[in-house]
Amino acid sequence: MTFLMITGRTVNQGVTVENKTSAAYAAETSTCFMHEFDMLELGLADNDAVRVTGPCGEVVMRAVASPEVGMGTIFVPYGPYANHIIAAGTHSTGMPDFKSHEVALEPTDEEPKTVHELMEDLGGLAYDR
Amino acid sequence: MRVTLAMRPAARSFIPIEAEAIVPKNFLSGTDLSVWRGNRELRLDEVFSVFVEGSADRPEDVEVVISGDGTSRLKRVGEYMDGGKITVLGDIGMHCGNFMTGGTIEIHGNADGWLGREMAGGTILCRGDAADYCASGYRGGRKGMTGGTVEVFGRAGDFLAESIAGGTVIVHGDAGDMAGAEMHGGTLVVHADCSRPAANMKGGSCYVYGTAHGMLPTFKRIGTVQHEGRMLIHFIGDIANRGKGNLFVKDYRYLD
Amino acid sequence: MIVKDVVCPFCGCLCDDIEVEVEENRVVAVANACELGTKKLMGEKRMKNPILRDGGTWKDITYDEAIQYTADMLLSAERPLLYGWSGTHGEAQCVGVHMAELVRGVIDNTSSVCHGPSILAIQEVGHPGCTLGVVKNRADLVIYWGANPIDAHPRHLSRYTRYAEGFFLENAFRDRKVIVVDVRRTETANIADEFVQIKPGGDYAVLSALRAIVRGKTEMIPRTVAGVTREQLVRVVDLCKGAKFGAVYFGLGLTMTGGKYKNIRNAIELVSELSRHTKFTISAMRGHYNVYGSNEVNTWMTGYPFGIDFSRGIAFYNPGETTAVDILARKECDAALIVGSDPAAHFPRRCLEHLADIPVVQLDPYPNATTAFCNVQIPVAVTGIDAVGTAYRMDGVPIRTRRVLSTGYPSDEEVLIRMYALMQGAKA
Amino acid sequence: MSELLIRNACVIDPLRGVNAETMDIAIRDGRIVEDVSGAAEVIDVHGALTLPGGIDSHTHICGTKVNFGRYMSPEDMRAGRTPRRGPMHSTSGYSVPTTYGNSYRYSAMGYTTLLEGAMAPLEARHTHEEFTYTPLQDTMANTLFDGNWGIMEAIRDGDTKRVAAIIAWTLTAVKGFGVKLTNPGGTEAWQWGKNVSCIRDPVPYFEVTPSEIIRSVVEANELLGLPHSVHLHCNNLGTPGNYTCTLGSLGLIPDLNKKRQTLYATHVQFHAYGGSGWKDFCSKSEPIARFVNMRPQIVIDMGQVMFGRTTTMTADGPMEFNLYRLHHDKWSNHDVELETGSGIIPVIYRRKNLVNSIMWAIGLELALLTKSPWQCLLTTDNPNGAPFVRYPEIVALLMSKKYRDAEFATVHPDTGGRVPLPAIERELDWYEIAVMTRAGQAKALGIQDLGKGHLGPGAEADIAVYPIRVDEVDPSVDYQKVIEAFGRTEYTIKRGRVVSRRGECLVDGSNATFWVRPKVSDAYDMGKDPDFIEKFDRYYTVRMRNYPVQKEYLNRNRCIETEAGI
Repeated sequence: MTFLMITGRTVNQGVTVENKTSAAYAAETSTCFMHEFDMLELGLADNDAVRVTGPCGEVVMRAVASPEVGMGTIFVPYGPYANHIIAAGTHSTGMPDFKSHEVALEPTDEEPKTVHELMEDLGGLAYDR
Repeated sequence: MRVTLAMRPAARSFIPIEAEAIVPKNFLSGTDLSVWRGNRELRLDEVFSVFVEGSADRPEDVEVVISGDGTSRLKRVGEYMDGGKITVLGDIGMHCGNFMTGGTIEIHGNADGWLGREMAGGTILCRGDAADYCASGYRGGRKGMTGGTVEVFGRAGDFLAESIAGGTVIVHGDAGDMAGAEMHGGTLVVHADCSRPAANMKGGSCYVYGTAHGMLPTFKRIGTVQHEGRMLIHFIGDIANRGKGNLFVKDYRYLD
Repeated sequence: MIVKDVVCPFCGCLCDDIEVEVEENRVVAVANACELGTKKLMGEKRMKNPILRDGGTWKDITYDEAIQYTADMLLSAERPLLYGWSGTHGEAQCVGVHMAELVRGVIDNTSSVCHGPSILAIQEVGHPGCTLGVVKNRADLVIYWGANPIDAHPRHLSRYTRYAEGFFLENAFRDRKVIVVDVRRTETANIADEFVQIKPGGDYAVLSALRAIVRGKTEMIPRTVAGVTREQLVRVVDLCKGAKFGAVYFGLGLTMTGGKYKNIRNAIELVSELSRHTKFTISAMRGHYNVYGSNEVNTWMTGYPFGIDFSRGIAFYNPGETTAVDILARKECDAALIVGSDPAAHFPRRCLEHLADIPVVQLDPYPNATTAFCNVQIPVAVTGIDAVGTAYRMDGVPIRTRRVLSTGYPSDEEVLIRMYALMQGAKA
Repeated sequence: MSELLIRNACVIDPLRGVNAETMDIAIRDGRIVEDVSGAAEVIDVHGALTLPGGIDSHTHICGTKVNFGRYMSPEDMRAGRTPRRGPMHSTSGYSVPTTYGNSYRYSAMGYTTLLEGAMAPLEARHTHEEFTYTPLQDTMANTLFDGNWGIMEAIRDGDTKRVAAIIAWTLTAVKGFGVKLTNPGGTEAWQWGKNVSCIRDPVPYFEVTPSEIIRSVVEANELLGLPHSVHLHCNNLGTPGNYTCTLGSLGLIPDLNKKRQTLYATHVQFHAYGGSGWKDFCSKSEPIARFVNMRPQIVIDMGQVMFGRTTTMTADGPMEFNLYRLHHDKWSNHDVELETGSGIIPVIYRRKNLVNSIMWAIGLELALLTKSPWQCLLTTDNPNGAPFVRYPEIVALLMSKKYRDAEFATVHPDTGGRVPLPAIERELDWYEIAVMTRAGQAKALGIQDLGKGHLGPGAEADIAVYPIRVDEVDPSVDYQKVIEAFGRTEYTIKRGRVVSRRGECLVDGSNATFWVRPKVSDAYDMGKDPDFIEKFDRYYTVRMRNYPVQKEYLNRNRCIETEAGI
């Protein structure tokens, strides 16, 4: 199924943003908030892993039902998980499409990676794992 | 006179090269010109193999031919060009033909952003695609293109002909979002589809021979007209902006 | 010890009424701040000393070594990128501009991925705005458009709008109407008097329609615009025209969606149109506590608020070309200095791939996502906790932060001044 | 100890009555002295015109609205771009240049002291930050009190001493220099989208009139013994027929101060309009100048308009909105809680435009019809009438009837019937220009005793040497030479150092900020006034303790203490 992915701020993202190597930050920014009917359709229960595939690749997140999100849309807090699949094009404005990406979702048995793993996948070296 | 600039392979291959010196007029007095890679000044012949055939005493008689790998990172080629010809046998980087007042630029490949920005005269032919802000204005939103012609045979990106105030822009393929935004004069023709054409237009004419996606709700439908063998729907707008521009589309869809 | 009137260094609200309790040079309690500010003021896990990536491992180095490394890196680069700046004080930002000018690099701040589009819009049509206190004391109508303050600016509602007392409002909570416009029914939408739910990507069309209705052209508007009924649009316009003082606050819901700055331009033009009927203002909900300060500093020193390219000696500005995401994604820089931000957490992956390929130095108190891409990271004091300096609130009001702790960490300004001095020496 | 001797200077120093006398000027440690030792560095200027450093008594160069003018105008920044060079940083901009751009260009023209015309107290820190990056001039800021709630309440209660007390507390807190009223009452009304039409219109809610605000603040200003008088931007700027409002405002002012004027009315060109609308718009410079000639208690500045593009910016928010509705270009507005506001729009003044042509004439007429140059100072209200880099042309226009006639021939053809300019024969001389560009400013600002605006022993060694000889050039004919000379000094000397030579700035510089602290009795210390504190904390969004500008923001801190009569 394809969805419109919107990213944005949440209180929990803000609370953990100064401690990006924490489990809490990883948990918050790897949450895929969705409509409960969409979850039913995909056979997902809260906190089930879901593979999200965007224009630049794929990343595993955890699905959580939210009354704020309409059907056909997912909401992901700003952070390295969403950015793992967001395209860098800015339409020559400097600003990527952080709030308008078409993504595909499918349930998966894989676990979400840690922030360190995501960074190392892209050529970084974790400091304090 | 024919000047051939063949790009040499470069060590730091991704830093853009600003080459506003590449204008036909400048070659009348030789090839001792500078270009810039980032903050480093380089001689023209450090970047290109330079060949000159024949001679000329006016820009109109100069043709500059650019070729080789990496032409897509050459910026500002043909800036302030006032006559003569530049031919690019490949892709060209940003800001090609900015402020151009005369002459012809022909690009055989694709053009990066801001092709013909604030152009006032002359002709640009782009055989491939043009990226965003083709024939547009500059930040700050004053007059964009005021004269001349830009013709793109492939597709064009977003913000095509933004703030256009004069001249003609023709795109044979699709155009992106916000084509002709803030238009206040001139003519924009898109042969295929585009999205949200002529947003906030004040004046000028915009033709879409395909479908206008996300058509804005603030254009007033007047009727239909025959235009070069096509039946087009005629709108006046943008009413939101007290505009009196003409928008002609073959077909349109609102986001309702 | 309790320190009063502390300035919160989290978001653009820059609340300055925080009380911080300090014991044994540690923050043990925070009063008045929201959850975000509290957490930041009580922050832990600082990096202890500068580190250097040595192949596959990290090793500790001295400040002197780290500073020399950075100076050498910037001096040898053909197009260095100096990015971030929103999470530090103005005095450090000023040094940053001088550095960019000296090494002929590109300096950009986080507004390019935040309210940069708002700035592009302001550059086209201007900005009718006001300070937050004007809204607090006068506004009987507040519109949040594509903004969710309950999550992003938690005290905005209580200090300045929904729950704030106002000089000219008898009963502010009752007399003040709140409209929320969003694609999601957020927590903020739930406290609104009127919620306008727009289809994703429909903001521009809705704003255009509202402008036309303000001008009396209701009859030409289709029955629904991006999922909003014409009746609701008319109701919104009536609320706006009927207000004595209306204030629009917009967020990244307008800057990050299709059309980008054109959305904000349209919103500003709506407010300019409404200004012919009643008093109306519009303002951006700025994110970092000092992102606006970074824009201010860049502007008085270079003429441009962000995305400034000094490659050719003079300042050149063209967001979309001279902004960090574009430069990294196109691989157009060969070194990066990151100060007061964490691009690895907030930039698309392609940008990170280039960061992995070039030398990177970061000034940051904490290990963060960008640390993984650093050759050197230099821990610094946190402005508003163990460093003082100037920050600009989202409405342009400059406030001097307070120091609540004394630590041995140098401030960003101190570290940057030392780098700048080395580079000046090398250039002379 | 550093010593400098300037030899063979042709000095015009109006505050000392020196008119084109050739002399040497001795400088030690930044001040002018009787003589220096033989070890002094010597600069021989060979009879070049030498004046005290220029002083701009009304310019907009630093602070929130100026920076917003830059922020919203990338198109303006495309002009005037220079790279880093020696000690000079890069610059950008034409009508709203970067701080370095302002500082270098003013310095190249011989200016050494600048007064920022409008600083909102709440945002004062911003002005001071930009002052730090305006390195080659001493700076001071007029502080806005036009819509101050506390002051309007005190006026309503008839308590002028409280008005003075609030001014004293605020100036001290924000490190302000003088008291500015911009469209008094109008900026508060504008926070409701309204305005006041002239001085008898009550301000909504507060029910005080502009005339009460002006009178009461003028009295308070004198109670505090401030060096400068109240600095007034009259109500009704820019509207046809506004000269009656201007005359009414000037008529409110008694003569309260022996040393200087009691009111400084700024950019009067914008307030000297006749007609009932744009169709019969005309100059009323004559009645205004006549009035000023009879009132020694009033000093005005020109607010000259020059043709070309610029950016208008003022605390007068409603006026800018009206201008926006005429021009339909971009418009910014910024209201400041409990205090004031501001507006910005870009404009182009065109010769082909009749109204613009009349405006151009009015500024010149005011300068030529005001008999005493001490009463009409040279400004463009930078950048409102034109960027300050146009000053040399204005000097030349005032000195040459021939130049005026040549220019007049190029303006809108109907201008002649609307303005008295063509009939004015007066040509100002070098001495009068020196008054209008430095000595008069120093006197009006009340800073001559601090060693500003003159070259007597003890004065700050701020000196401008222009590459022109007054005995060889006839300015009424050779006006081009005048323009060139005033556009670029041979030497600009700031505090005894050569900071600029033939347009190149030689040092990074460091300025001084002048501000005023009136000493008031405890009873009038608003910092201890419970009612003031309570209202502050309830209605401002910044805590009272976080409001004052700390000394860290003052580069060279020059505090002027006054003995207040409260």
